[in-house]
Parts: sequence; structure tokens; C-alpha cells
Amino acid sequence: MSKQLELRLSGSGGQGLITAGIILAEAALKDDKNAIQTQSYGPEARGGASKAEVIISEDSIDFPKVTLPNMTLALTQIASDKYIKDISVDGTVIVDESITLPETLKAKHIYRVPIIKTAINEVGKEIVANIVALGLIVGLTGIVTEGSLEAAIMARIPKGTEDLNRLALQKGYELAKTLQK
Amino acid sequence: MSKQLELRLSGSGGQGLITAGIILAEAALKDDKNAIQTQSYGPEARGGASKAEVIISEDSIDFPKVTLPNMTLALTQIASDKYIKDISVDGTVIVDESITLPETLKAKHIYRVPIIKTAINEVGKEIVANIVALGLIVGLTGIVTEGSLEAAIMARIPKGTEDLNRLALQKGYELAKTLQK
Amino acid sequence: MNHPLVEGFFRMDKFPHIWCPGCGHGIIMASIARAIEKIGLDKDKVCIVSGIGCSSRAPGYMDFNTLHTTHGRALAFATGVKLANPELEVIVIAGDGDLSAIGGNHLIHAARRNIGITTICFNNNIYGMTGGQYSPTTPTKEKGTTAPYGNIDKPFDITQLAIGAGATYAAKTTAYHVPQMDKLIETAIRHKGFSMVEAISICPTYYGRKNKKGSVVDMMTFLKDSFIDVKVAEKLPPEKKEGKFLMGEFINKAEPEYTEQYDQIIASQKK
Amino acid sequence: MNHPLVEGFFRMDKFPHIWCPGCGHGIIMASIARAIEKIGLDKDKVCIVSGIGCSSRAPGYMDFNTLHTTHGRALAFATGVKLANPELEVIVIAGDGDLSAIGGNHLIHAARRNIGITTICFNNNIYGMTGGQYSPTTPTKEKGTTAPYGNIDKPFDITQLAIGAGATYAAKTTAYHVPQMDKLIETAIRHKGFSMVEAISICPTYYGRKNKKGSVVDMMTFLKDSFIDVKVAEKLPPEKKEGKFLMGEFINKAEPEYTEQYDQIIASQKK
Amino acid sequence: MADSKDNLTIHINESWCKGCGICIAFCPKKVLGFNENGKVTMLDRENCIKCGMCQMRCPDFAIFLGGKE
Amino acid sequence: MADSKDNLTIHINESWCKGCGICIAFCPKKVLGFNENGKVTMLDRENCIKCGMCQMRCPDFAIFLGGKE
Amino acid sequence: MAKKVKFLQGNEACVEGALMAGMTFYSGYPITPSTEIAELSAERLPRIGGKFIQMEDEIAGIAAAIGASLTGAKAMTATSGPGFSLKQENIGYAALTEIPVVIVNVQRGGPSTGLPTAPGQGDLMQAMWGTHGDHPVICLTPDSVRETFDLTIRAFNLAEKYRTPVILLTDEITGHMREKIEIPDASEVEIYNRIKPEPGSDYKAYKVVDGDIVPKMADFGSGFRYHVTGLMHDETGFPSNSTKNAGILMDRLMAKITDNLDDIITFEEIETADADYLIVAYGGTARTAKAAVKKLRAEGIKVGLFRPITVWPFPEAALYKLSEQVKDIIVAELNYGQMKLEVERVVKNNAPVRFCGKANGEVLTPEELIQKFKEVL
Amino acid sequence: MAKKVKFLQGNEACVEGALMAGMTFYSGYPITPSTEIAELSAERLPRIGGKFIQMEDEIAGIAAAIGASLTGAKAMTATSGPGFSLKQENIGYAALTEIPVVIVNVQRGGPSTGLPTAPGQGDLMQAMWGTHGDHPVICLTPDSVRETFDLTIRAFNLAEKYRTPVILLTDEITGHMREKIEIPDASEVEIYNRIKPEPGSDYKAYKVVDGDIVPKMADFGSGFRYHVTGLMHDETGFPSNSTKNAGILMDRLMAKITDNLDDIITFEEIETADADYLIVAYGGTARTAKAAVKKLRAEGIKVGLFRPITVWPFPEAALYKLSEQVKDIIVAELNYGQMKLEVERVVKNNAPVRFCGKANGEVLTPEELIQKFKEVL
Ligand SMILES: Cc1ncc(C[n+]2csc(CCOP(=O)(O)OP(=O)(O)O)c2C)c(N)n1
Ligand SMILES: Cc1ncc(C[n+]2csc(CCOP(=O)(O)OP(=O)(O)O)c2C)c(N)n1
Ligand code: SF4
Ligand code: SF4
Ligand code: SF4
Ligand code: SF4
Ligand code: SF4
Ligand code: SF4
Ligand SMILES: [Mg+2]
Ligand SMILES: [Mg+2]
Repeated sequence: MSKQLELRLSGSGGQGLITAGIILAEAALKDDKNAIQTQSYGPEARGGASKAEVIISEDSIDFPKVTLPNMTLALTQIASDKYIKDISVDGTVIVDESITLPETLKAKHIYRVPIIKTAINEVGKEIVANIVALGLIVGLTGIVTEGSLEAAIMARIPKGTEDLNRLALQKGYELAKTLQK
Repeated sequence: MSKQLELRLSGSGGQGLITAGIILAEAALKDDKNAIQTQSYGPEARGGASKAEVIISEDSIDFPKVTLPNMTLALTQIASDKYIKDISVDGTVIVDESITLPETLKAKHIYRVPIIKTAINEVGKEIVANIVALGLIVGLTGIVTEGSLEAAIMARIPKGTEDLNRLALQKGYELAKTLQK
Repeated sequence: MNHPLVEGFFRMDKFPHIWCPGCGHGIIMASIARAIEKIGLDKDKVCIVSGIGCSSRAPGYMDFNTLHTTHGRALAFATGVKLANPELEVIVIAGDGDLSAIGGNHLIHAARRNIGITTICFNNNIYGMTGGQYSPTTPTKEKGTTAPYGNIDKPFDITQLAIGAGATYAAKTTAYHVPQMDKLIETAIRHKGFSMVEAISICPTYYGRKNKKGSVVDMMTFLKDSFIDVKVAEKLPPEKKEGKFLMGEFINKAEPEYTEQYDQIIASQKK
Repeated sequence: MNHPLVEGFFRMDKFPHIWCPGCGHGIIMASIARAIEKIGLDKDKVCIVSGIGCSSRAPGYMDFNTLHTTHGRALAFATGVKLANPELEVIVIAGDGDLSAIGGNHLIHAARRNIGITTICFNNNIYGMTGGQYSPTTPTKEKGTTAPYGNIDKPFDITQLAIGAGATYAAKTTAYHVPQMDKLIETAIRHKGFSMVEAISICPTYYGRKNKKGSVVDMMTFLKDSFIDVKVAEKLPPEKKEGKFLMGEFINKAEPEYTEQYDQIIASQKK
Repeated sequence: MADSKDNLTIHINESWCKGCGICIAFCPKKVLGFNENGKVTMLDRENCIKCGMCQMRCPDFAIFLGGKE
Repeated sequence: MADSKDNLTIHINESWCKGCGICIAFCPKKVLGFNENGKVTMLDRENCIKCGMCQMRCPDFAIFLGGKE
Repeated sequence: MAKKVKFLQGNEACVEGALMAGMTFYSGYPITPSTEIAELSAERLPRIGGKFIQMEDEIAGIAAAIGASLTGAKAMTATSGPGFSLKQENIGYAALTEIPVVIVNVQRGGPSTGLPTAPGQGDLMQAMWGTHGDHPVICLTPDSVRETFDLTIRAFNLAEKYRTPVILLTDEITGHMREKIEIPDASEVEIYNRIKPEPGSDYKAYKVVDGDIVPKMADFGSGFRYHVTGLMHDETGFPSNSTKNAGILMDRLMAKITDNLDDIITFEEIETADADYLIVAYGGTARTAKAAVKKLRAEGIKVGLFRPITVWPFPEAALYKLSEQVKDIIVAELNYGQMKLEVERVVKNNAPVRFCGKANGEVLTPEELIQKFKEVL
Repeated sequence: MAKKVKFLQGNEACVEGALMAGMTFYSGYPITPSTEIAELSAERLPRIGGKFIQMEDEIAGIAAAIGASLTGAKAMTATSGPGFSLKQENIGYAALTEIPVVIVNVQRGGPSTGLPTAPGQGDLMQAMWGTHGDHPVICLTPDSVRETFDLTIRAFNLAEKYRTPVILLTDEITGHMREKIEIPDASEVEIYNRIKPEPGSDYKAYKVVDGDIVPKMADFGSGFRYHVTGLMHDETGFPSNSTKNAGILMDRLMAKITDNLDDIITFEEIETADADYLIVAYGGTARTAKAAVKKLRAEGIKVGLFRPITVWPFPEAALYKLSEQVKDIIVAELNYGQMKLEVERVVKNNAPVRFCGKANGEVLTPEELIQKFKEVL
């Protein structure tokens, strides 16, 4: 992985991808890295696709927006259609397995992964798909340490959902392993 | 008289001095002169003194405000106290006879004239004191022709008050004659 | 095959609309179109005006002369439209915030003047567009993002406010009671002078979530169970009215309409 | 010897005030001071807030913490004063234009919130300060400089407007009925929550002249003859009430006051 | 304020009086009138009942009941 | 609009349906349900009484009565 | 051709001009020193079948005027400083939606309530920058009663031609002074009316066609059912989140002005041909400057006056040229040097830019200007 | 000293800063993209005994804040473009009456409703000129979350010190991005509180005494019964029609700023020491510029950044000095060149001033800026 991760997370409004972005960034801070998180707001969000972006770097980050991400993740078709196109040639695209990707899409790695299904079937709650995704991303990139990520997750989630989220994270790591072989 | 008359009329709100100023200016227009009329507005007018200024000139008038009038007229003590001081050394001051003037006042002519009393006693309506004043001013200065002045008055006054105003004008001219001898 | 109402009265290419799943605004917007259809108004002579808010996005979908203005000012713009061309049937669509927070002054003055504008308030008791701040109609104790400890404001009864301001037609209805809503909106549009229909909407995304009102269906069920018609209520014993809200026509009276009055001035002054 | 009220409650060096001969505003201003005297308020803890207008000049004469704000916004400023320091007795003085034209929105929201501010409206049915344009309370058919052919607007009943908005205390009185005015203003100041007294004033200079209402005394006589107390009116036969206006207390009820409610939130949240 | 009515009498501040005539018109005893300057004046001090209505209705604080001295 | 009820049937525009469930919950005959995409579907066309309440309450114009063809 | 000679206030002349320009709608809220404009409009409009309405505040005043304009009316609103501040949001709305409307600001003294009955010129920069966001601005400043008449007509013409709000920025001096004015015959006056689409034609509400300067504008109610929004929109008028569309729209709006400076900008030059010194002044203060120039010329001093009539867009090119010729420039205005900033920007190092002004509610007298002039030279 | 490291949005940092500065009162009306400031204030203020109120509109939002400030509270209101336009009248009121208040404008895209969720910097000039009449203005623009925190504190300090409204002009970029921020310990932060008169002392509400910068300010309710008015007033605070008094007051108000530029103005210079070329940028766009400078320097191009932090008063002197050194200046901002005008005015002929910006709702990327930079050089 390059020193600087530029990540774009997208999906529908309720999927918690903005929270996922924040958690990842906070994990990076725990690792003494720099991080910036931005997102798209507003009426587009009603019904449409929502987007969170995270930059993680060892250096200070001047320009806060992701222009050409080196990693994108999309959980819904609409989000994918809108945001997946932009990816650096040596970048990684991750989408939920339910999503159809354009044939023209070019990236170093393109993964279709059962993120939502994992959340539903293996963790038991669709709502933790975002945490599964985080496990997946960190499993793939190692951009933050696992300890920091877990701590960051625990700090942001509602009380009483710790185990659920820990499980989701685990499943995410496991998904990553299936891809890396 | 100099080619340019700079006149300041002052009194209390209801005395019609702004109308008098407009009438004089309109008479000047009829004589193919130029004229500008300005006035002080606003909350000061409540209860306090009101002021109308007229510049009449053969030439075009650039600066519209009177800075140092060459003629001032005041009908009330308050107005006199506030506005009579500024007068060019070769100017003319006219006040109602009820008014006490500061001893320091310097002007070429200083007249105390029974304008209001004339309106009340000889014309029969205090409200026409403004027209008496106009007769007086024009009688003294000849700044507009008598024909134009009468026409201008007739154009501005309520229907049915023509004779009253004509009489007031006449009385004004008469007052002027008493001063000129 | 297309939805006949959409085909006849909406800008089909703008659909599906941006409102969230279960948002009540779409129900009310449809009702307005049905009332226009029922009355048989000429589409070219209908002007829909709104301010800013989720509700205020409605005009963009409606196939008339449509004007999406600044937040709160719809009635002020509409007053200009109506007075300049009284031939137009002017309908204002406004959220509770748009109409009664920033726009409250224009509401009371339009009502006072009795100008021939029909106002339909999409009242979801919240600022939807900006993400769930409490509005002047959020009930006391309920939460908004700016009322994290429960709202201490007393809510407006917008219908009573309009009446206090002099409205000659004012009615209230809900997104559940659609047949009644159709009728009230129709009557309001036919009314000469200022008319307002306060249509209680639902915002499941913010109001519902923030206040644990359950699902969209739960919120609709609440409307169903909580509102009773004033006329019905008159005949009910007190215990049956407890905790209920009243809906229906609250005032309907005839007074001179503003633009007609103005035309009389013109008639008397025009040379 | 000096006027005892002036000596005790006014800024004597600012007198005589700028109002025109016979302007009713001075009568109402005096009544406010008498009510404050009667209640025995600490002058340092009284804050008088106004907007812009002839009436709004009153605070400049009154020896309290006085705030002359922007046109129409007195209640908005006053809300900040009161909420920031609930210990202050906040009284708003506002003209009919200031309160119900440009300031209408702040009136209805202050009333809705039931914030502990007392508003005294100096209602002369005209914009006095700017020279006699019709106001939202100018009766239909009367003239203003901007209604040369007679006003076609329907006037607000400001008291009813405040009630429609949720006011818990609202009363009306006139510059003629001073003993009643004293009492109503006193009650209003003592009231917990939002209170408003609409005091009908007279503007002989513009409203009177423009509408041929005769002398100052004629205008006062009109007030004397035209207003009857609501309580009296209740017992009168219809023919005696014809053409009369009602005055007195229109609403007086107890509801939680805003700043007290807020203090409860603080109490529950403060660590 | 503790004065009994006996010690009170009407005072006039002529320089503040704007001559509106309200006090005069509504004085129940009709004891007030205009002077030559158009300001209010007490015509009949004896018959003043010290009701204070003139004071209450004067918009200009120009007439009031005060101690005799 | 002149159609008699006989010629009418429920149409669904799945791409506009947002799956809010209002029509389903308040259908007096309970003939509507969700499909696997979470969109509305007609479960029992026979028993639909064509009352139009689903159409009236659908916020998304996604369900309506229209000609059979 | 019989000309009507009248003796009018600037505010009255504004209404006469508006009526000649075709004004049929006025909505506003009274405020000193602009109120006469409302009062005379209230009297005159019904006589020609037009409409006057006093709204509940200034925000509603401009809103109603914009609404009326959409139905095809030529609409105006007038105010002074505090009201002008309140109108700012909707000025931006009219600019973005391209709805013609004329806004008169008769400037008074000071910020806030200030000195309501005194003159001032403190709203010059506000006329350009008062509303949020970039937007096209045209602002005209008359220096006489007659010019108030003319520029009111021009304001309507420019509003119609460029589909934009036009600000007539007068001041208490010109607004309230009475002066002789010859009202021209209607036949002598050029009136521009907005271009409307042909009935039944294909119509995209915000598409510029046929080499027009702006999109054709259909009256609401005339059979073109279109959408107007203060959100960024595309050529159809419907909201668009596309930054590309937003850029196209904004560029077009700004270019309406910058591509047509020659048509929009007017100014007056007095005695500049051989001038060594230049006074820059506008509005009521230009009268002071004219008197001063006469007196200084009489003393043999080669001084000229540059008077921007269109103050926004600012007549940069003309002033720049003059600045190459003169030794010194003095800007005279009733504020703390607002136009001076613009003059400094434009003339760069060509000549020093001095300032003569005040903002205390007084007018500047010719004597004061002359004194300042002599001090610095 | 334990520092709290947090990951916050700029809007959140603004509230943290305000609380550290001593904010006890917030009143406003929600608007994207500023709403988080209201939301967090609503949550936090009651916990410290402070007050939050959501008013009926933006006009009331600032009015209530000013009213609260008069009782001694440190008060803030936040908004975005449309609301900022509505607040203008009362900003002027606070300026003339010298009541401290902090106004945050989180800028969004476009004029009117525009692009509510997109960034923009189109309100720069409005921050200076938005209200009618001349008036003192202080306006600060942060370029990071941490600086948003710091400048909010500074805004309160300056408001208290100079008794004037202070505008914190941020933008959607800094307002909504989350970044690492170390919250300093309260003991490390300098807080300035308005000077109040001694209890029982002789007090003229608008008289400057003892070499103070501004008049002492008594809390309403503290025993000094004085008068506050938006009319021109004398030292006692009572309205005065005297033009002399008006002049004295206005001169004093304007001089508060112009006499204290060194205290008020701050700016950042990056790599300017040997710079041949200069980029001028502020707020969120400065981040773009910083990235661009790094990349250009890496290519060996001697470019520096001048970043006004205080944008009003504009750091003229520092920029002028730099302009004598560099060959070319490029101003980068998200509008049609608002600061560019100011830069042009200041640098005169010293260097050509170029512009790189857009106002379509997008941020400027370093690549775009670099490209433009290279084009013109
Ligand atoms: C002048 C101004 N202030 C604030 C906003 C932000 N804003 C947009 S819509 C809205 C409230 C929407 O609430 P409501 O009117 O109830 O409509 P809803 O979205 O709930 O349908 C607000 C505060 C704005 N656009 N303009
Ligand atoms: C924003 C603004 N708009 C308009 C004005 C002008 N103005 C000052 S007072 C006033 C109306 C006064 O009427 P009212 O409130 O009834 O008070 P009155 O003078 O009759 O006592 C107006 C329109 C202003 N000062 N500020
Ligand atoms: S946020 Fe609320 S009001 Fe807005 S579209 Fe969604 S449900 Fe409807
Ligand atoms: S103008 Fe009217 S309201 Fe104003 S002071 Fe005179 S009488 Fe009173
Ligand atoms: S106190 Fe009563 S009786 Fe005496 S003068 Fe006054 S009003 Fe008349
Ligand atoms: S009421 Fe007052 S102002 Fe009027 S006449 Fe009597 S004393 Fe004079
Ligand atoms: S028409 Fe009536 S019965 Fe048929 S599906 Fe709709 S709601 Fe159910
Ligand atoms: S009501 Fe409409 S959107 Fe909701 S489930 Fe039924 S068809 Fe779908
Ligand atoms: Mg709402
Ligand atoms: Mg009034």
C-alpha cells in the first residue's frame, strides 16, 4: 500500500458508511497517523447515494478531499453507479456481491464480496455491514492496526452492541483473508 | 439683489413654509429661471422647527443646498433660534415681530414684521401667513415676477381659497412697501 | 401504463421524487393534483409557489407554472403573482417551518388581506430538509436535533394562528385521511379569498426516528387514530375526545377578496 | 416642583419629548411607569426594549435599562435579554407597525413560547414616524398616504392575533381609559409568561388629519365612546354593542414560562 | 405619595405643555382652560376635586398633582 | 376516469415504489404485500375491491388503478 | 412636441420615470427617505390599471415585486439602507432566477438606523456585494431630478434586457430636492421590453437562443408551464446538482454583464480634456463636485470631473485612461471612501488617489471639497 | 498537561472553541452547512448553565444574541449564505451600538439557494460590505479544524476587546471535514473579557475613558441604567441629530479597527522568503494551495503562499511587501475573484494579479491550481 490511503465509501443513507469512515480515521489517529474524513451531504442524500471519504497518511494532509481514490467501496448499485468509476489504476474496488459493475471498469483489484449477506447471515444484523466492510478494508490494507480499529469501533457504537460489532469486524477480517489468497 | 437668491424659510411644522418654498421656486421657473428647493425632514420635525430652502438663479444650479443664505425668514422663536444665525453679511433677515433676535446677529437688513398678525387680522386666517411671507419676500427682492408668483400660488392651493390667498399675497406686498421706504 | 394523475398533472421525467420512503409529502401533493383535476382548472392558469424545504420541492414535480422561492417567502412572492394577475389560481405549498417559522409573518398578512391564495401546509412537525431540528409545530417534550433534551417550546396550532390573523377559510387534515383531504383542498381552492389547509404529514426519517415513532405504518396509524373531525367531535362525549386532535373545517366565511377590491379601486380611478 | 412620576421613573433631561401635541403615546408611556411603580419593581432590573417608530422612542425617556433596536425586532432582542437573564423584567414597547407589520413574526413566536416578556403595543392605526402610511391595523376604507383611495386591507385585531398564536395573557385598552390601562398593564407585568396589552393610541398629526377625525379631543372622545369592556359587553343587549369595540382582558391563563422551563433543562443537565 | 388630597394641588409645567387640550376637555369639573400662549392654565382651583384625571391623560407630563408649598 | 371499476386493475410501478408499506398496511382487503426486493406486489388480485385507497395513500405514485389491457 | 415642465423631487421623478418605462406593479414598505416613491406609486398606479401594494416588510416588498414580474409586469420596489439590507436575500434570488426587477435605494446617513433623515452614500459597496454569493449587478446613480427620471427608465430597460435586478442608488440629496424637470414625450423615450417566447413555440426557460443575450421569458399564465428555482438549475430551469451545469449557469450570468460593458456603462466627464487633476464623484455629491470644478476652473486650475453614472459595473476603462493623463485624483463621496477603493484598484500607480468625504449626515460643500483639493495638491 | 485529541468537524470545533472562549448563549436558525454548530450548542450549553434558543428566523437569531450580549453573555449565532444575508441589518446594529457578538457563516455554493451542500467562498465581500452604511468589520477565515477552534476563540476575544461583531467566515470544506485536533487546556488559552465599569462609578455608556480602546460595557441589570440605540448617538448613548456627534462616533468606530491593525490582522506565509511567485488563498482553498505549493516546490519552482487569516481588515501591508518581491501573483478562491479585487488594489503595478477559481460548488484541486499556475507563467 502507498503511504497515503484515499478511500471512498458509498452506499445508501442508512448504511452507516459515514460512521465507518470516521471510525477508520479515528483508528488511524490512534496509530499516530493523520486522517481527514469528508462526506457528501444534503438533499441528494434523500433516497439517493451517500458518500464518505477518508484520507489516511503518515504526513500532514493538506488537500482534504479525495480526488482519485486508491480504494473505493460501494454497498448499493446506485452508489456504485455513481461513485465507483473514479479509481486510480493501481487501486482497489470493493463492492457488495449484489452489485453489477460496468465492464469498462479498470483497477488493479476488483472484488465483489458478500458484505451485506455476511452481516445478515453470519452476524445477524444488516446494520453492521459497515463494520464488516471496515474489517475487510483493514484486513486488505493494514492501514490501521487491528487494536486501534477495535478501540475506535468500541468508542462509537451504542452500548450493548459491542459483541455484535466485534463479530462483524471478525467476519470482515475473514472476508479479507478469502480475497488475499 | 445678487443674481442668485439663497433663501431659508423656517417655522413650525404646520405653517406651510415648505409649500411656500415650492411656490416661490415654481414662480421662478415660470420666469425661466432655475430653482432648487430642499428641506429638512423627519423626527426633528415633530414639534420642533422645520426648514425649507430655495435657491433661485439665472444660471444652472450645481450645488443644491443653501450654505450661507442671503435671505432668511423665521416665523417662530424656536425656528429663529435654530436657523437665523447663518446669514451672509450683505443678507436680509426677516422674522415675525413676535420673535426676539440675538443682539449679536449681523446682516445688512434685519426686519421684524407682523406677518402672523397680518394673516390673522387682515386676511382672517393664520394659515396663510406663509403666503403673506411670500408677498413680503417678493415685494422686497423682486426675485420673481408678481404674475408668476400669483400663478404659482393658484396652482398649489386648495380650490375655493383663491381669494383668501390673493388677499394674503397683497398684504405681503404691502408689508414689503412699508419696509422699503 | 402510467399513473393517470402523474400523466395529467406532473412532470413525469422528474420521478421518482427525492422524498424518503414513507414521507407523507407525496400523499399531499397527489391530493392537490386531484383537487385541481376535480375542479377542472386550466393547467396554464395554475401557479404553484413554494419556499425551501422538503415539502417545497413539490412544485418541481407539478406541471403548472411553478415557483420555488426563498425559505419562508412563498406567500410574499405569491401575493405579487396573484395581485399582478388575479386570473391565476395561486397555490402555495409550504412546510411547517417554511410557513410558520421564518415565513410566519407572510402567513398572517396573507390571511389578513384575504387575498385569493390557497396555502397547503405540509406539516411534519419538524425541519425535514435540514435534518430534523424542532420546528414551531414540534410538540412540547418531543425531540429534535436542536432539542436534544426535549422541546420546551409550545407548538403553534397553525390553523388557529391563521384564524387569529383573519383567515376566512382554514381546515386541518392528515396524510392518512386522504378522502377528507381531497375535499378540503378542493373547497379551499374554490374559496374566494385566503384559504389554508394544514395537512399533517409524516417525516419518518427525522421526526419518526428521533422520537421513536416506529415504522412509517406506525406513524400513519397514529394519524388514523388520533384525529377526529370537528363535526364528529361536537357530538362525542368528552372521554372519547381525550388526547385526540381535531381536524376538518375550522372556519369558512365570505369576505371581500383582496384583488377584487383592488380592481374596484382601479375601476374608480382609471381614466 | 417636578412631576413625581417623571422624577422617579423618567430621564428628566430628555423632556419635553418629541411626540406631537396630543399624541397618545405619552399617555401610555406614563401608564407603564405607574404600573412599574405600583408593583414596586427595582429600576435596575427592568429592561425596556423597542423597535423603531414614534412609539419606539419611549425607552429613551424611561429611566431603566433601555434598548432601542431595529424596526420590528424588539421582541427578538428582548427574547435574548430575557433568556440570558431571566431576573430582568423585560417590557417591550412597540407601535402597531413595528409589532404587527415588520415585526409580526416575532410577536407570534414570543406569544407561542410563552416567554416572560410583557409587550405594550402603542396602536395608533398608522405608521406615525414615517408620515402616515396605512398600517396592518388601519381600518378598511380609511386613508393613509399610501392608501389615497381608502385602504382595502382588512385590519388585524392584534389581541386576537396574539391569542391565535398562543398568548397566555392578552388585553386591550385605550389612551382614554387610563385607570383601566394602568390595571391591565400592571396585571400583564405580573403575569408569568408572555403578556400583551394593546393600547389604542391616537396620532392626531397623521391618522387624524388624513382621516378628518377632528381635534385631539375629538379623537379622545371617539375612544371614550367606542370602546366597552368585554365583561360589561357580555351583559349588554346587542343593540348597545353595535359599532362598539371591545376592550379589557381577552385571555388570562397559566402555562409554563419559557425561561423557567429552560432552567429545568439546565438543572437536569448541569454536571 | 402619602400626601392626603388636602395637601395636593395641581401644578402645571408650561414649558412642557403642548396645548393639546385633553386635560381641559376631560376634566370632570371643567376647571382648566388655555392661557394666551395656548398652554393649559388652572381657571378655578377651588373646584378642582384632585381626581388626577388631567395628570393621567396628559401625554406630556405637563400637569400633575403635587404638594402645596 | 370514465372507466367503470370492471375495467380497472391495480398497476404497480416497481421502480418508483420505495417500499414504505403504507399501501399494504391500509389496504382494506389486505391483498398487497412485499416482494423479495422490498417493493410492493399484488398478492390476491381477485379480492381487490378497487377502492383506490392504496393509490391515494401511496406517497410515490407507484401504485394505481388503471385500465386492464 | 409639448414638453411638460415640472418642479419635482427626485423621488417623484423616479415614479414618473417608472411609469414612463412601463411600471405596472409596485410593492414595498415605507422608509425615510424613500417613502414618497411608494406614496406617489400608490396614487398613480391604479389610474393606469397598475397595482400598488404595501407589504408587511421589505423582504415581502421585493418578493412580491419578483412574483409580479414573473406574470409579465414591470415591477419596482423602493427603500433605504435598513430595508435594503433586508432585501439582499431576494436580490440574489432575482439575480439567479433572472427575473427583472428594479430596486431603488434612496441612501440615508449611517449604518443601522443611523441618521434617517440625512443624506449618505454608504451603501455603494453593498449594492454590489450585499447578497451572498457571486451574482450579476447593475447599479445606477443619478445626480439630478431629471437624471433620476432618466435612470429609472434605464433601470427598467436594463432589467428587461439583461433579465436581472437593477439597483437605482440615489440618496437623500437627489431624492428630496425639488428641481425643474422637462418630462419628455413618451415618443422620445426608448423603452425595452423583455423578449417573450412565441406562443406555442418550443421553450426551455433558461436556454439562450437565436443570439439573444438572455433566455426568452414567458409570462406565468401565458401557456408555458415552466419552473423557476433559486437552486442551481440547468437550461430547463429545473434544479441540478451537477457542478458542470452550475458552472455554465454562473458563467453565463456573470458574462451577461462583463460581455456588455459598453452597453451598460455610462459616465459623465466634465472638463477632462485638458485636466491635470481629476475629481471622481457620483450621485448627489457630484453636484458638489460640479460646483467645485467651476470654481477651481475659474481660478485657472485645470481640474475635471469623472462621474460614474453606472457605478456597477464600474467604468474602469474610461477611468484608467484618464488616470494616465492626470497628476492626482480626488474621490469625493459621503462615506469612508468606498468608491475610493475601486478607484485605487483601477488606476494602480498612475496617479495618487486622495479622498474627500464624510459620513456624518451632512452634504459635502463645494468649499470643503476645494479646500481638501488645495490641501493635497 | 493532558491534551484531548479529538477527531472533529470544523463545525464541532467551532462550538468547542466558543465554549472555551466563554460562550454562554447561542441563538440561531438552522441552515446547511452550518447546522451542526446549532445542534452541538443545543446539547452543550445547558450543561454549563448556558442558553440555546432556536429562533423563528435568522434575523431573530442575531437579534437575540445581541440582546443576550447586553446582559453580559458571550453570544454567538451561526448561519450560511441566505441566513447571512438576512442578518445584515442587525450586524450593522451591533456594529453601531458596539455590542460584541460572533457571527459564523459557513459558506456554501452560489448566490440565492444555490448549491446548499456544496462549498463556496462567495460571501467574502459580503462579510465586509453586506450591511448598509460604513461600519467596522473584523472577519476571520480558518483553513483547518484546529484553526476553526482557535479562531472562534479569537473571534470572541476580538468581539469583546473591540466591542464589535466579529464574523467567522468558514466554508463547507472546513466546516464539514473531520480532522485531528488537540484541544488545549483552558489554562493555555488566552481569553479576553469586555471591560465593565466599576460598580457605582460614574458611567457614560459610550465614552471612552482611561486610554481604553472602547467604552466600558455595563451588563443590563447590573445597576447602570443606560440607553442603547441604533440611531446616531453621543457619548451618553442617547440619540443625537448633531452631525458633529455623528462624525465623532463614526470616526471612533472606524478607528477602532484602523488604529489597531497590528493587533487584529494575522496571516500565514509559507515558503515566501525566496518566492518568485505568490499564491494568495484563504479558508478551505488554502489547503489546496498548500498542497500545490508543496508540489511546485518539489518541481523546483519558487512559489510561496500568502494566506490572510484575518481577511477584514485585509492584511494590506504584508501583501504589499511581498508583491514587491514576486514576479507574479495568483489568487485562488471559490468565487469569481472577490479577494482578487482586493489584491489588485493593494499590489498596484508591483506584480500582475491572476486568478484561479470557480464557483460551481466544487473545491479547487491542487492539480487545477498547478495547471493554472503553469498556464500563466
Ligand atoms: C434563509 C434560510 N434559512 C434557512 C434555510 C435552511 N432551511 C431549508 S429548509 C428548512 C426547514 C424546512 O422545514 P419545513 O419548512 O418544515 O419543511 P420540511 O423539510 O420539513 O418539509 C431550513 C431551515 C434556508 N434555506 N434559507
Ligand atoms: C427595516 C426598516 N424598515 C422601515 C423603517 C421605517 N420605519 C420607521 S418607523 C416605521 C413605522 C412606524 O409605525 P409604528 O410602528 O406603528 O409606530 P408609530 O410611529 O406609529 O408610533 C417605519 C415604516 C425602518 N426604520 N426600518
Ligand atoms: S427528511 Fe422527512 S420530510 Fe424530508 S423527504 Fe425525508 S421523510 Fe420527507
Ligand atoms: S406623528 Fe403621530 S404617532 Fe408620531 S408623534 Fe406625532 S402624533 Fe404621535
Ligand atoms: S385633578 Fe381632576 S378636577 Fe382637578 S383639574 Fe385635574 S381633572 Fe380637573
Ligand atoms: S393634556 Fe397636557 S399637554 Fe395637553 S393641554 Fe393639558 S397639560 Fe397641556
Ligand atoms: S384498490 Fe383497495 S383493495 Fe385494491 S389493493 Fe388498493 S387498497 Fe387494496
Ligand atoms: S405505498 Fe407506494 S411506495 Fe409505499 S410500498 Fe406501497 S407502492 Fe410502494
Ligand atoms: Mg417540516
Ligand atoms: Mg403606529
